[in-house]
Amino acid sequence: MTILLAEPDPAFEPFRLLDRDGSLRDEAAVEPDIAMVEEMHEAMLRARRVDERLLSLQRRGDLGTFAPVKGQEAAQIGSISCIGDEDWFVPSFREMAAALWRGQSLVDLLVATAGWNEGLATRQDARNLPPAIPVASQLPHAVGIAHAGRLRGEESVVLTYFGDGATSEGDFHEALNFASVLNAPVVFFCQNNGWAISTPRARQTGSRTLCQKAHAYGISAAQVDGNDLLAVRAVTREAVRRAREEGRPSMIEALTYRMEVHTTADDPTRYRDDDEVEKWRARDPINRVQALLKARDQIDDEMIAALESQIEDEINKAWDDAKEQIRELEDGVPDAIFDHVFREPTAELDRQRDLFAKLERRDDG
Amino acid sequence: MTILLAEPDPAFEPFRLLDRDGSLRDEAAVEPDIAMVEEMHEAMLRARRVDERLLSLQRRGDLGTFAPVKGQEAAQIGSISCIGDEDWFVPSFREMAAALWRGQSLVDLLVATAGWNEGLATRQDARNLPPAIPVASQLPHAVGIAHAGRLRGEESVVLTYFGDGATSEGDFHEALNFASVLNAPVVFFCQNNGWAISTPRARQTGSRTLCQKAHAYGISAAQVDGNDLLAVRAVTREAVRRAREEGRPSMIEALTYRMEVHTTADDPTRYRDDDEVEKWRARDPINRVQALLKARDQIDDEMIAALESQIEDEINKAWDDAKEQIRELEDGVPDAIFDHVFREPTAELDRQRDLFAKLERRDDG
Amino acid sequence: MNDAADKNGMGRESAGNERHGKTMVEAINRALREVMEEDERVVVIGQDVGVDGGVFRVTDGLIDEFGSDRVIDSPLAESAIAGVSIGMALNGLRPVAEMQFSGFSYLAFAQVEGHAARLRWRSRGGLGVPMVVRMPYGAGVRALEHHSESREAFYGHVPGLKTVIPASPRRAHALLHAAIRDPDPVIFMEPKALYRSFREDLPEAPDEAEIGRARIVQQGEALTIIAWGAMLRPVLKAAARLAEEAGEVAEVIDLETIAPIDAPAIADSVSRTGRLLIVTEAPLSYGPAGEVAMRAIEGAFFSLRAPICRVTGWDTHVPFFAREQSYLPSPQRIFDAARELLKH
Amino acid sequence: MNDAADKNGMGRESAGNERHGKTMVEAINRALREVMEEDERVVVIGQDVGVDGGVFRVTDGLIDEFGSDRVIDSPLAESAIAGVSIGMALNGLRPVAEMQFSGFSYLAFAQVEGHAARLRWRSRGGLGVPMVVRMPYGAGVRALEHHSESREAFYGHVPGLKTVIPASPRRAHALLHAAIRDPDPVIFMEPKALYRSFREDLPEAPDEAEIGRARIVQQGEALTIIAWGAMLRPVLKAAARLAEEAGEVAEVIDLETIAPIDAPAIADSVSRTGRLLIVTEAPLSYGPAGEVAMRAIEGAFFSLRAPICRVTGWDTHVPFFAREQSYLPSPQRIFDAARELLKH
Ligand SMILES: Cc1ncc(C[n+]2csc(CCOP(=O)(O)OP(=O)(O)O)c2C)c(N)n1
Ligand SMILES: Cc1ncc(C[n+]2csc(CCOP(=O)(O)OP(=O)(O)O)c2C)c(N)n1
Ligand SMILES: [Mg+2]
Ligand SMILES: [Mg+2]
Repeated sequence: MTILLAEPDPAFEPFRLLDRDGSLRDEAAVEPDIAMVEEMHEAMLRARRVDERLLSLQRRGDLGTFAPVKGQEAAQIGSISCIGDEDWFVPSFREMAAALWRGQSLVDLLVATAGWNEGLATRQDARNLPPAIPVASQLPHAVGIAHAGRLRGEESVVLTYFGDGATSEGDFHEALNFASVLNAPVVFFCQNNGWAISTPRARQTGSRTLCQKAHAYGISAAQVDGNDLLAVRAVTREAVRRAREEGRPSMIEALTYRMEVHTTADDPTRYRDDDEVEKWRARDPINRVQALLKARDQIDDEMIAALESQIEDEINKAWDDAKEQIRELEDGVPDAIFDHVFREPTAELDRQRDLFAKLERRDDG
Repeated sequence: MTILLAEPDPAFEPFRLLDRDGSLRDEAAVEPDIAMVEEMHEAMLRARRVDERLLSLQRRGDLGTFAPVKGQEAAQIGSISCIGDEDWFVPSFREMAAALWRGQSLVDLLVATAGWNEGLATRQDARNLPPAIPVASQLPHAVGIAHAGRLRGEESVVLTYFGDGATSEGDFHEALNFASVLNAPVVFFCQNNGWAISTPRARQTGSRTLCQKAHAYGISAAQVDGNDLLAVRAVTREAVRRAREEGRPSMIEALTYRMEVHTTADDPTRYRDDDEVEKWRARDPINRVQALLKARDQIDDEMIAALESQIEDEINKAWDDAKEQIRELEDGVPDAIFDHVFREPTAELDRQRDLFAKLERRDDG
Repeated sequence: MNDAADKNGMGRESAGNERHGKTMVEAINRALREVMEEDERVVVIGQDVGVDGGVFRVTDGLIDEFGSDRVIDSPLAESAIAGVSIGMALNGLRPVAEMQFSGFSYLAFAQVEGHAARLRWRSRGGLGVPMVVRMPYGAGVRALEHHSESREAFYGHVPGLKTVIPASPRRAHALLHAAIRDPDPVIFMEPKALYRSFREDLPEAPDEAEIGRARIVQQGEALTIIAWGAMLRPVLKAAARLAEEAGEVAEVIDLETIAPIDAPAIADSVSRTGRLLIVTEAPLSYGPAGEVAMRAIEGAFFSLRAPICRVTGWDTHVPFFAREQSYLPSPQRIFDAARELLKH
Repeated sequence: MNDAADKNGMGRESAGNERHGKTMVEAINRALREVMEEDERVVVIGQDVGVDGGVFRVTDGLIDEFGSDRVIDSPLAESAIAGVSIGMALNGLRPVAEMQFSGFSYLAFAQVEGHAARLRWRSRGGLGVPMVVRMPYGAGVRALEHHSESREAFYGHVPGLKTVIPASPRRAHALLHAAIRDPDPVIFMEPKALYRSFREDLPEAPDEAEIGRARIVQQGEALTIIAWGAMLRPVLKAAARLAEEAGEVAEVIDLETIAPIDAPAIADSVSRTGRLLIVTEAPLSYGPAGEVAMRAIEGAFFSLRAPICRVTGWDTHVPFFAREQSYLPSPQRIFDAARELLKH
């Protein structure tokens, strides 16, 4: 009759649609919207190339620290493609692919990564937040945004991103609990990429799955193959629908892998084996979509090459523009550090700004 | 095949042994250790009377704010009786019944509640922590104590208490996750008394049961009738055994009820109905044990009356002693506020103490 | 003291059945009610702020008037209360979040420091976080551990935050209006020792209150005494005695806005009086007095005739209530310090 | 500067292939290794401190030597890292917890303020929390947002905590030994700009270091300059230029212990020099300079010949790295301020 001390639940079964060779697992079930898949494929490829460029620019000293996205393109594009302009994108710090999809300018990204605050200038109406560096700290914001939208009579949904490591932080839990109690229309999208810097998923938490944690708050959840673009999109669409139509939060755990360094300050050879990386290389999310599109005769190698070179041009152009903008910033007034601390500068800040200007003049003279 | 968005788990079945009329639910299964039940009954009764006295002393201005225990005696005594001197008691702020069981002096309790820090003087070797006021903040300590004990080769177990409201705090989650990852021998004992000040359990969190939250960390858990002394003890013993022998944490959710004000600063008529209180009065944990003992011919009304008067004497004596001690403290040096900030007073604190003494002398003169 | 206090906008002691005017609790409640009536973007969120009306009754009745959508009884989680409020502010609302006691606000500090104070700056002005975080603070009400701290310096030291402390019902009313109107995050610390200790009549429309301005409570020439919150009352007592016993009239300034600090007001007064005494109930070391002193030094050093003096709490925790008064600056300590200063 | 720095125990710049001496990272690593060898109660806990050796390599190799029981790779949860460490300290261990960056330490602040700093006091001496919380802090390494703050004043303002900042490899080595030996909680803030910027030879046995004592780095008569952590190097640069260009020799003091502050050392120096300049990279308002200034005023007011001056960060967030140097006090700003002081 009674369970004395009930054991934790069994594992979830991760949801999959696309096999590694690009064939659909259940051909009959879901015929994908091929135009959409093409668009997503392009976005994934662009993100991959931008990532590589950022890395090489960083390595030669032109850019500062950043967190590469390589390997997680399907998780990000498959999910972000499910929300619209009226919805909100609340990222963590590794969501470059999703941010580009949402219209983030590549030039701004480069300017920010080169160490200029101006690169994060945010359009007031864009419904995209800038990156949140403190792990899990953005999750309560997502709940508040969603709740405010609901109170103001909107149908908008909030899609927020975080990693496996983030699920250990108090803010993750407090946010999920609030979302459940408030019925906030939030989709909590976890990119479980296996590692939080050097901490493997298995040492991060004792639970069998991360999405199981949602159940602790009465939130429904799914585990999904995060390198399977179609599966990610299918699950996210359902979660977005529930949020929009039923006002219910959900959590999705996308099983994926960080192929690169944690950030450019990291050396992953200290904590993980090449074998593991190689195993995941075989599950590359871009290859899988390309295989599908090829199987459907939607692309061939020539078209891919053309796309690649178009992306390269875009990136070259963006970097040229960014360098131009950086030169202008370098020639500009350094007292921009006093801007935007408050909407209206306070008398005290103006005093400090004046003092700063006086000192700068002295430095020059 | 695949669950797209899995719904949260069903509720647990709370564990019960003792029916409301004092009869055992399954006579054959567990014949209680009657001597132990008598001891626990006495402790519950003592806690109840101490609680009442504290309240009346507070109401007439002799004591400060405190959090009454009334209604939760079985939850506390049934659990605390499962650990020994080598184990640790890590309370929250409402564990007066458990603290008395662990040897807390009634005089000290009165002195502390009268506003004197001296009442919390802790014996270095007692393995009982003083109350932790910030909700859930004691839970990580429990994990650290347990882990240290394990590292030092001890077999000791840590039993820590918290409320339903505490399960919303980040510290609760971080502590459970750590306990799971470290395999710390901790029993997390939740007294779900239905309310966190004015917040009912249902608005505190969306999960069906609180102990379900433990599963999110791979921790086994049980819900138990918290007003059923025998059931609480049975479940806690099993959890303590697992912690000690298998080095595994568990969580217990005891369903109980706070019969009194949240603290003496609270007015529960603002947020809850008398009906609810009356419903729970019928489930009084002390009545239930007394019914059992009477059914077993272990006590009668006369013996109860004798016990009551013995307890009253104890309390009277303790209050007399406390008043005596308070008079001494009042006559003592007020610079005790500088004691114990550090083990060795710093030069700076000594300077401040001297200044204080000088000012005091001036005040007198 | 009653008369002096009255003259100086410090209201009168509430005594017996006297029911003139409003307590600070009532004044804050009224300000909340007024802004919620006039601006439907304003929402209140916190533990027990709804049905219970707040553990100090500051939000009493709001849920009946404005409903549970706008008066949100939250789960027990300070970080999320702040973080969810930040989200609501980003999406068009004007949350007024309550920390039940300032001693628990540290749980929300990472959200406040890391996001509320930074989002406008991070987004180069694109986003803003118009929110108020209310919190009762300070000693003197016989409370439990963690319920009596005074740590305005923590908030004052965070760029991007404004921190305000009212010292009377009328100022609380005016300042809370200003705080909620402010487009940026404001930490609104309420000296709980003053919640019900005296009453003041409130004007129909709230007084104008400018965040960032100190307030001269009593003009004088002998020395400048700067305080805020609950410390203003022992300061006025000491000042009254000083006038009576020594014929010396102190200038008493209510700093009111902790940050951004009103440096000109400090310098101006000290350059007239030549002496400065700062009174706070925070612990001594790295407390707020140091900043006030530096502003006097930077703006009026050559007028100083005596060492700047501070009367503060000690570098100890606030003792349990039996010894609370030994921790707190008393009128006597303030009086003595002023006398000492006047010897120079 | 190299020579001056060398003479003053500030080591020499690490340049090219030169491999004499140890960096601060190596010095801290060595101190940890030594105490762990000598005292098996010492355990290290934090994110990535084990297999990875810490994101700055401060704990490099410790897990190989002492095993994963004593070098604990923790989940990503600052509050629990502090709280679990408190528990371990209560049960006989001596944890050295790492916050990966001081900017994330606010998540643990409630545990540190509410328990680490209070348990001895709360239990009237029955319990104690001998733990060290290490955290890299400060700007100057081209890091991301939240990775460059300097908020020692927060910790300095908490009774029951000691807060220490080493300014060189050798001092780091000595002070970490002292911090771990201390029976009470010590916040050990590591200026990450100095982690690898210069090297110093370490003695066989660690130098004696007394927590609570400031250190005269350079004796002088013209003025007193007080700084700590990474600011000591621009201060020494400015002082060298001052000597060269103006023939004025500054007394340079490394405060080293933020709390409890060494008031006598401050008063003593200022009473000899009559002038005080304080340099910190924290934001101006309510920053640590105010406390240093008050100690000079309380102990040496009548020796002061010029207003106490502070050169600090601004009341802004630390800008992204392209403008980081505009935020930080530079040798030029320090030099100018000193010249200004010397005009009086
Ligand atoms: C509160 C906080 N603590 C520590 C860090 C340092 N840090 C940055 S990313 C990271 C690991 C995050 O892991 P995960 O959540 O899995 O995201 P991933 O990096 O894998 O995308 C850590 C520890 C931080 N940014 N914020
Ligand atoms: C961190 C923190 N926030 C708020 C409070 C104020 N407070 C004291 S008890 C309490 C409710 C606790 O509810 P629960 O955990 O269910 O325990 P119970 O009081 O029912 O025993 C609150 C909000 C506190 N002590 N600590
Ligand atoms: Mg990860
Ligand atoms: Mg409760």
